[in-house]
Amino acid sequence: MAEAAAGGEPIHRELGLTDEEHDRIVAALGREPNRAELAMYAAMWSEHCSYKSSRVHLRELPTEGPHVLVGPGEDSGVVDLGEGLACAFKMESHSHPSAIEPYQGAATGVGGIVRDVLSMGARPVALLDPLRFGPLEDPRNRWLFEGVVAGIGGYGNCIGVPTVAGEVRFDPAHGPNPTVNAMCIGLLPADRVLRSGGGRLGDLLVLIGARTGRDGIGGVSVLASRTLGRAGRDDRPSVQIADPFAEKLLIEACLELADRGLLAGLQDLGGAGLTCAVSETAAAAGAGAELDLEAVPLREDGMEPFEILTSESQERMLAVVRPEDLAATREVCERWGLISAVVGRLTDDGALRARDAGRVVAEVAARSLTDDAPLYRRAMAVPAGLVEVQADDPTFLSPTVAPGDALLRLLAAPNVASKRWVWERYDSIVQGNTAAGPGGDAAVIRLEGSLRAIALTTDGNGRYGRLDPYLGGAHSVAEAARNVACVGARPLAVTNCLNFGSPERPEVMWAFRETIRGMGDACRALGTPVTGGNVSFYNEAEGSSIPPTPIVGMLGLLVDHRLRLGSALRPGMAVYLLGETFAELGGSEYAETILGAVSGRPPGLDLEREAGLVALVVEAADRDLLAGAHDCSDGGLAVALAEAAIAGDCGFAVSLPGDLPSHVALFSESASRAVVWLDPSAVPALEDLARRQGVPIERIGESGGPRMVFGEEIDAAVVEAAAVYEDAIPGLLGRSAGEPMVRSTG
Amino acid sequence: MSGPRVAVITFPGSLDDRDALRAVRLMGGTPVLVWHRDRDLGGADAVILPGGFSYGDHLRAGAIARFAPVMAAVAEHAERGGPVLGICNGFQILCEAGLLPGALTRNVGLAFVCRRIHVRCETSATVFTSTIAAGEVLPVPVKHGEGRFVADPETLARIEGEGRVVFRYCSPAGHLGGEWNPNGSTNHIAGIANDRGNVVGMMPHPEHAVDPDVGPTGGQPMFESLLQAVPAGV
Amino acid sequence: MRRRFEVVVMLKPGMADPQGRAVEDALPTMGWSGLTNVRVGKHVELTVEADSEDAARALVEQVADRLLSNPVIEDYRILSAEEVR
Amino acid sequence: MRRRFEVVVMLKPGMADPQGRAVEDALPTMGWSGLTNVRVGKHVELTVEADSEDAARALVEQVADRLLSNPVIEDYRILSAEEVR
Ligand SMILES: Nc1ncnc2c1ncn2[C@@H]1O[C@H](COP(=O)(O)OP(=O)(O)O)[C@@H](O)[C@H]1O
Ligand SMILES: [Mg+2]
Repeated sequence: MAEAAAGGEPIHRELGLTDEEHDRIVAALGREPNRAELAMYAAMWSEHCSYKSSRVHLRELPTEGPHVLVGPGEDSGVVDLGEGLACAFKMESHSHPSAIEPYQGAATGVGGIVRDVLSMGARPVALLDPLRFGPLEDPRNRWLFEGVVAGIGGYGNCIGVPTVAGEVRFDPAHGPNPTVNAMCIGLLPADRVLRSGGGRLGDLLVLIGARTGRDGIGGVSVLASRTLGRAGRDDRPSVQIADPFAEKLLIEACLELADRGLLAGLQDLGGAGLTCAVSETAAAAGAGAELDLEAVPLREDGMEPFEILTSESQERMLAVVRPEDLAATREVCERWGLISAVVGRLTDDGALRARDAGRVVAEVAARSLTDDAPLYRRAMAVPAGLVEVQADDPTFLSPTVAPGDALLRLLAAPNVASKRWVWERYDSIVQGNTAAGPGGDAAVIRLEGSLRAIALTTDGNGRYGRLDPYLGGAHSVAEAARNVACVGARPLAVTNCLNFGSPERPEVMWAFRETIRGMGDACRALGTPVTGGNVSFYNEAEGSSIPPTPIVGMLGLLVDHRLRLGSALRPGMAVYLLGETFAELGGSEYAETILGAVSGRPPGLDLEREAGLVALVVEAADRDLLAGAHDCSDGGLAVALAEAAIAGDCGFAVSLPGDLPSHVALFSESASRAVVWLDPSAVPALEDLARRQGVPIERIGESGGPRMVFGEEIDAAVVEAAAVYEDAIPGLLGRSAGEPMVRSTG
Repeated sequence: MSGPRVAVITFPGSLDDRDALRAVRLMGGTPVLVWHRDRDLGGADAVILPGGFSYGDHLRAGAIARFAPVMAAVAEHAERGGPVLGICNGFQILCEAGLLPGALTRNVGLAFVCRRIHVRCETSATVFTSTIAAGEVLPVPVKHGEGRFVADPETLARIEGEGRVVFRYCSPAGHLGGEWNPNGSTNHIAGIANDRGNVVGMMPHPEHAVDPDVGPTGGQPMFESLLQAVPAGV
Repeated sequence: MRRRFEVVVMLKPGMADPQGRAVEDALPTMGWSGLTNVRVGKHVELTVEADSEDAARALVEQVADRLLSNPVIEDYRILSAEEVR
Repeated sequence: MRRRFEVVVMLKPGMADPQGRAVEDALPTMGWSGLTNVRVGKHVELTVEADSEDAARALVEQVADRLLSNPVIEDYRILSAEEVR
């Protein structure tokens, strides 16, 4: 019989397990689980660790490609960059803790994703931070925004990993549910990838780093409060205090261990803590493991076995070490001022057995925790009213605002406006390889000792996801590819973070499935396999749920960083629009900001055209034909050109493409487009290349002068646009007067 | 490698140590790694205390690092007239250790700031600025949360009076003004020297300003000055 | 009536205190021993103008609870209330 | 004998305190008035094992003076010394 808590509710339910899941555990064990075992299963079979609602759909994503060294399933994906170098990268969500303690929640999120990359044996070299908040007019949203940004900077700056790009977008639905994602990229020798299956019989499990406390035991804390007579959830905040200094030492120590060949394996301790790290290590090695809980260095007295087994204390790593390497391993840890403890070893019987004071307190098959986890095919349904919203196309509403005013308003719209306030709080140059930091289409990190460089971006558009999740998923990949191409890099691979509401609601599950379909199709068309990612469900609070918020993190490769493109316009150039503009204002920034409508269908996406545009820009960059490029996304052609003008402090005069109504030509968000500028001498070569690749191309004007001129429609000063664009976010935060805002002049 | 030996100290939490070593190498010096627990400088001719968050910047930036065993060797080296450059966290450590006067406090905006800025060189009378004319403007980056230089009035008057302000934040044209000062530093001070000009501390990062592929180049003349002042093998 | 209050904000017991830890770990290398369990928090002083001591204290409580601390991770206590001119 | 000490470290009077200023500026926007002269400092708690109360206090003085505060910008005071087991 399942154990009942004081209130009569069976404990397993309080731990978030259903009755069927409880029965599965009993079947797997052949008996009732004890408390520690129940805690282990509850943690491992949580949505967060087991992906029980998402796995059936995630399988639809393409994961293979010639460069993929490690696909989904390990802590991070790894792709080959050539010249003996590989890149590990992954994205994750830390939205829930950030909603109640923005600084620490975001900071610990950065710490977690860094350890995912570290556990492959890679040196973390860059961070990106896609963020979503409610509107800044609300003081609580300002508190969340400022706290999250401070937390990301506080952690990244202190561990010496540059934060080089990211995103911030605003939507009322993200007020109660901010979305805080973090992506980390690491570099490692291609022949030294640490995999979780590297351990063998007799290897020691060495816990390195912070002491273990009653941290993040989350749902499992009910075991303590309800059955052990301790106060309860109130004194177990689900937020932890970040210790970036400890993380920095952990990074250096683990990399030194890897460099010296002392590691058979390395695992971070994330969700489900020691239980997850040890069971994965053992299962991957086809082994079992003995754990001695008394050997775990603790931060607090009197911790129960289940607490030690499922604690999610930060800044810890589990190293798998051959017995003969133990002394050297401990010496390295000591030198970096880190505690190390042998907490167990790999055995040959397939069981994960934990002892406390010699007594066995838990014994389960290591594989059972992962392999026996339930798999759900949740019900799906099209959200009520979606068809009507889609039919309400704002493209044909008549404009009420003059185009020049509309452009300035769009430049001041928080989704579009400069995010300098955010990224100047991040060290984006430490490690000395940031060829292009925040502010452009994608960041560029030089590979030391090589001409090669990687390009990094994150993208996602909540309006598109809300109006058509399939297109939302597909566009996030397409925009990322375009951004990477616009710095001259070839898109290589993708990681993602899929932020959604409750999977138990059929509309959410439908949107999730559609998003994955769109993302999968786009990844196939663009040749960018998905090497890993993260699903964050249950982003619901106060009766509101976030819209489907898929975020794509893309990695691109530049063979010669000297050929990288910037998005700052320069005078004396021929300005071209690549791609074709259609009457597509559905879901656009213009529709929301100027027309007040979040409706219609997002722009269509012809994936072959998108791939063609990407190939054209990359090849033109490779052949050094272009002086610069900027993709068209939020706010369309007008915003793209204005941003380039602001970045380069250089005006332009262009005519409007096609014979669309002027506001449509200016602000339509048709996909597969970019503006490029080039020396007039390179024009024939570019036109020829575009023709051969079948990409529509049109010379729309010239750069130069202090004004932005769009035909007869707009004539505005660059400095005026720049002021509006730069001051919008500080103005909303009420800081415009206080802190001096100095524009980059270097 | 044959240029002058320049030591870079790694404290727990140092971050720009590799960058400083790389800059030394790029500029023709011989980089020497020194560990915070070392008791000597490995025979180096000059020493750099790099940027970062030594000991997590807990309590105050540099408060704990100044007790590191290697700091006795740094003090001796400075005493003998050897060149010492503290960059960012290194500057904070030098102040905490009493090798430079004053202190570095929270930026006036209370936020970390990473930005390309300009500094105006105020004196050629230090080992690190001997090839830079007073008034010359250098583009360099800053990245710090505690860079607002403060000192009591007498100390400040002495530093100013003795011409020991090495750099001030300025506009690209060399003008002073609040909008060019990223942290609210007193008198726009970005860097100072000891009375002999062999110990210099500065908040901006010259080591991130030597390679045009990844940043501005305003740090180059500082390394040139240093390498000229300490010929190899002296 | 004007009173000067002091508010102490510390991380809840049981929560990791990286700052205290870093200080504690560094003490022996500086030659100090016998110092343990270091915790570092915030100390805020402020002057309150209110009709009565009770009203002043109620105001400080509110500020401490809602602005100076985040009750999710921190506890606060109010130390003293000294009358000032 | 084990004693628990509390050390308060505040910026010297007259030193600009941007953190205190920020708190003070935030107060009216949150609807509170009558609060002035906000200063933010550090509060450190630590346990000392020493032969006597005097020895313990002398040790804390040293640590407060040399490590916990920077005399260029800060003052410290030792608040209390409570015996603990
Ligand atoms: N949270 C952030 N962290 C770092 N950089 C950011 C952040 N938000 C925006 N940026 C940077 O600002 C620039 C503009 O962002 P965005 O408008 O999202 O770019 P795009 O439309 O090209 O995807 C990019 O370089 C981006 O990396
Ligand atoms: Mg872009």
